[in-house]
Amino acid sequence: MEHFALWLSAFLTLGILSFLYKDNPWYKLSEAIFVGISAGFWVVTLFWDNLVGKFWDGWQDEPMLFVGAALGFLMLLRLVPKIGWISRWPLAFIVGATSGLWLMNYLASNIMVQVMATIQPLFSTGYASGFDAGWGAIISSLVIVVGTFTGLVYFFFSKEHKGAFGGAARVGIFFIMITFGASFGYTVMSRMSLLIGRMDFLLGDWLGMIG
Amino acid sequence: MRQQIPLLITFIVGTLLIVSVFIPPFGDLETTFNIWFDIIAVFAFFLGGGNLLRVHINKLRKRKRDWGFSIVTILGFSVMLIAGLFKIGNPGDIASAVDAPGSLFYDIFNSVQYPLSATMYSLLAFFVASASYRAFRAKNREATLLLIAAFIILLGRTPFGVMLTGWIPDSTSLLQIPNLAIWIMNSPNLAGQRAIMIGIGLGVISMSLRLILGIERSYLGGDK
Amino acid sequence: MSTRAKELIALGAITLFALVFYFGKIWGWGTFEFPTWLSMVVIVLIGLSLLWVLILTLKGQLIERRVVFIYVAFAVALPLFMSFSQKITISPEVYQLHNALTELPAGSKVLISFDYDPPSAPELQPMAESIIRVCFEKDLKVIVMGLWPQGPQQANLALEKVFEDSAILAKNLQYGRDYVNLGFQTGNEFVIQRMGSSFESMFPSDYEGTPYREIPLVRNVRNFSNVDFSVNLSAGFPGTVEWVQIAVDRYGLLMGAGNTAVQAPVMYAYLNAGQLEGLLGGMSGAAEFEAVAGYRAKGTKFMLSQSFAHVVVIAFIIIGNVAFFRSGRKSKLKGK
Amino acid sequence: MSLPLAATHPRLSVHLFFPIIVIVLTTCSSAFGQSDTQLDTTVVDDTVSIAAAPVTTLLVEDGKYDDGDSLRLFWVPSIDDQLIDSKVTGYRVYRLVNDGAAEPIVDLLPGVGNYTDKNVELDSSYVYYVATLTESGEYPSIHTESISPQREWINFRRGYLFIIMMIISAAIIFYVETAKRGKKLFVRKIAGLEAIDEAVGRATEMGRPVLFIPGISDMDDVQTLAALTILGRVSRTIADYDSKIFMPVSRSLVMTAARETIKTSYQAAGRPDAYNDDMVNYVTDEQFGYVAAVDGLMVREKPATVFLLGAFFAESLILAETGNSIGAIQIAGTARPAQLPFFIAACDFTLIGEELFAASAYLSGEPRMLGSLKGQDVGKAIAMITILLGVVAVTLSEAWGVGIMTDLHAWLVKVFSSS
Repeated sequence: MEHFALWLSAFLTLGILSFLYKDNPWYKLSEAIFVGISAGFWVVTLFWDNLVGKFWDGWQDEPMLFVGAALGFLMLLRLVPKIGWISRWPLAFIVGATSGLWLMNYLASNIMVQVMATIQPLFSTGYASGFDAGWGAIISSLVIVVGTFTGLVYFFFSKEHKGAFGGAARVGIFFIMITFGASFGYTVMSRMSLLIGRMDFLLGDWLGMIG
Repeated sequence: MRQQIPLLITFIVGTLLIVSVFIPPFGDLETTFNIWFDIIAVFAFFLGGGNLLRVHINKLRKRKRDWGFSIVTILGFSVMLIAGLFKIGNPGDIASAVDAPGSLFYDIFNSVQYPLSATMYSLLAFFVASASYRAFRAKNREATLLLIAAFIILLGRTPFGVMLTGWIPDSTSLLQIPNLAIWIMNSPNLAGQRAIMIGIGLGVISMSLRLILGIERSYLGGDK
Repeated sequence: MSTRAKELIALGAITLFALVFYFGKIWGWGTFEFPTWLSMVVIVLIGLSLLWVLILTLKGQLIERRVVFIYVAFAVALPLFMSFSQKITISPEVYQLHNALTELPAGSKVLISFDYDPPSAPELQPMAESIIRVCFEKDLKVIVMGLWPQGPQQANLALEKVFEDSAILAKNLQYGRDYVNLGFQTGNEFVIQRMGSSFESMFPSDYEGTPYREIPLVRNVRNFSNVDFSVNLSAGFPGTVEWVQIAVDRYGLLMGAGNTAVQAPVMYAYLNAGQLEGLLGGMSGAAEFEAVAGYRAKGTKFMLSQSFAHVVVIAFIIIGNVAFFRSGRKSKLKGK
Repeated sequence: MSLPLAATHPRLSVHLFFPIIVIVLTTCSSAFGQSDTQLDTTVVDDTVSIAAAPVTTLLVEDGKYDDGDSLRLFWVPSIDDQLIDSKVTGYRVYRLVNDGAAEPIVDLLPGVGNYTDKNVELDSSYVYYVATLTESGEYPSIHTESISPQREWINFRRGYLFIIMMIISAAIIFYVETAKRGKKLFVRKIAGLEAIDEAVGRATEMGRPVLFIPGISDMDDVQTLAALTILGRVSRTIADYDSKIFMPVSRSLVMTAARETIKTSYQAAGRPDAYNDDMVNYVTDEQFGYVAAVDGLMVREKPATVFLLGAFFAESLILAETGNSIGAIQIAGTARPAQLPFFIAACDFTLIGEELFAASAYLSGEPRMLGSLKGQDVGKAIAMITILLGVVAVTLSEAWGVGIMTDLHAWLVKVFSSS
């Protein structure tokens, strides 16, 4: 049984990797297994966690859960062509709630917090020793403020990027590009360790070639 | 009517959730919504799972290209369903957690789904390399900046970056690549991130308002 | 020969390769390691081939992306066989952890908490293995536990690995007397807090179900004051931050930590404040620890793999730009 | 020696501070004749027992701006609650509901000096006390007075948040109305969106389908909603051009909504018969299982155009690189900053953050929609002015102590931390 599980895992691992060469039956088989098993996995998980865990175990204490269930049921009316349009109601409910929730969340966490965090002194004086920030710190603070400011200029929709405004927008896109480059470089490392883990499985756990 | 009712529901629910932030007695609405959403999602799953089965059964019946793989998908789906819903092989029978160690569900997850998922994820290592090769070219000023930033960060995290600029005296140690990498992460990168995040915040507000006010309705009753 | 035939031959070769080595494993072939000269040859060959790719590019012949994939695969796989190691500069925080462990008198009890799951294993498992190994070499007693559900499983894998070493096996270490796995307990930071007054209240029995009081190693371990040192291997919450704030700050536990590369930078604050007795960060941390401990295992190999992969990515960025400048920046290039 | 140490280590300074307070308080209380002999009475015969002082100055107050569902407790930790080698192992809060029996409600870590009881009801009254826990026993404090939670109808703490929300919303609505009345509004070109028609046209010419991926989040993510609104416009173009679209999704709800969206577009284009439910299919909720299936579809169906719009996670690059390898024109967009660089690297056009949300408005070309974009810019202007003003104010105040600037900065802090 242990041998079987090991070979099965290895077979599927290689099947996925074979996609890098080209699409082939081995990959198709792995993909078909993956889709079937994982869809089943999620039906089961959602069934036990949400339907049983949240609804069935909870409705005695919280009768309002039936509203959720009713909305869910309306969803199923899609299967009846004549009154299928009723299934738009739960959708409308979800869209409304999502919009309302995210509007406030983004206002608070993305706008207010980020603006607040940018308001930092460019330099400050120590109690006795004059400026206590070195030139490096001053430049860094300036870079942050200028970068945030010009980055926002870039996102302006209602003004053409011309003249001084266009110049600022251009500086802004420079900053955004540096940001993208930096986060790309930063992620490369963690991506490699995933592959190392798989290689270790194939060459170590499976074939026992490495320690 | 068919258009008005959904728009009205969206408007009322959206407004209610915005206002609830300021009215303590409505404070639980968010939690309530999340639970309702989860329940609706399960019902929707009957449609999704049903659709998955229908597509593959159709493929099988019409002997479309690759229909053999559809059998595998249907089989996998059914096996997982039966194993999970009836909790086959679970040590504590039906009362135990569905993914208790020792159950069939748990074993299939570990020797099938986990390696598949981890390997698919690890494909990123290859794609990161091919994307770097193809896309990081100094085509123009923007691309050059992207390239340089990525290059410095990458170098700064390898021993070569340390070796390359180790000779730079400590007085200008910022120019040593590892330090430069840290500076880029903490200054220009931070600035760019903030601009993007504030922009996103405003985009979400505007988008949500359009939806709540019914200006944007292409997803529901269509634009006339 | 048609492509189809070539593919079938390749598939056959892979199958044969797998079967041969799988049965080899069962027959006890042991592991493989390139001698230094071979490692050098491999590296030189890879370097030369990259140079060749560069020359091809200069001549205007672009390579296709599958070639890049092959390089990545080899850059990651081959170093796993190499005994040769890159010169590793060892950071002071790694020395610090090693010294803290080796300076403990024989028989001291070391608590190791496994707070991670399989996805972080490539980074943290090598650390776990070498730390446990150092403990056993120095005749320290090891108590493992986990605040993450899959932690104790990872601990068992690490223990199994360490016992593959004949020198360790020869010590004839006994479960329950020389080491013990207390298992997982839910409750995150509250587990740490309660352990401050009683280990037993949190771990009434060990991973295998033996009651706490019947395990000779821990029978007299009431709380942190009966533990001489601890190491936390962490991939997030709950992890090093919680251990430092509760066990270290409140109960004066001596602790070192191993972290994933992503979260290690945050921990330097604790290190500098003296709340941590050493820190291993990511694969390089694991490799450095192995270097200090004087042997090479997974950490070094993984680190080598990672460096190779980085070099390959950097090399292809350079090659890509050469290709671009050679074409006179005229046309928008699209690598095939 | 001890002073700089305390300064660099906040918790330590707290622990130096508490004993002083406690000494002062105990002195005061004995001066008023309230004997604090409790410590003496709890000395137990057992020699291993560890006695500890109870907590002092236990206060209870109503949780402000809530639904009458919280009470807040404050106390000064036990004098024996030390940072190192503490006798105290924690605190246990006891509660008496409507003068009933005392029940423990929570155990807390040492060093903790407050607790919010969120399990209270409007019409009940509550009395609390806190016991100091040691290894050998509990040392209870005096009881609080009886209190009932109060309900507040408006959360005034979030007043500024409300004002900011109103300003931004009002600006957006104002420009929507202005545009409705026929005033022409300028909106700059967004390259990725200009390319959509061309990209769909190309698919038609080549006789190959369009692939649309709405991210992997469910309908409770506003990015998915943005993707669906764009889908509305794109599928309209597709219907007009008589192209083909296929759309594998990883959430059942998204499948339902996407079908509705495409159907509507086909109806609007006057071709309801060309619509077919099979355009949108559910695959699996599993992140990488979905990716495996989409990658397979890409290389088999060879779409000419790929849209990757919505919430993407680690899979972004896998999808984008596969799409690139089949030579499709790719238009991507997400509001997840970590994934944007991968799209920039592998796609032809990328909508960066805010542009994703602006897309459907831009594509519609409807004046009202464009007005909302102009309204967004007002929000940006506010953010930019605040940043400039704030930085100048805090710099002047910190470096030269300009008084009015200190006030301005303090006010800005108050306004922007009201969330």
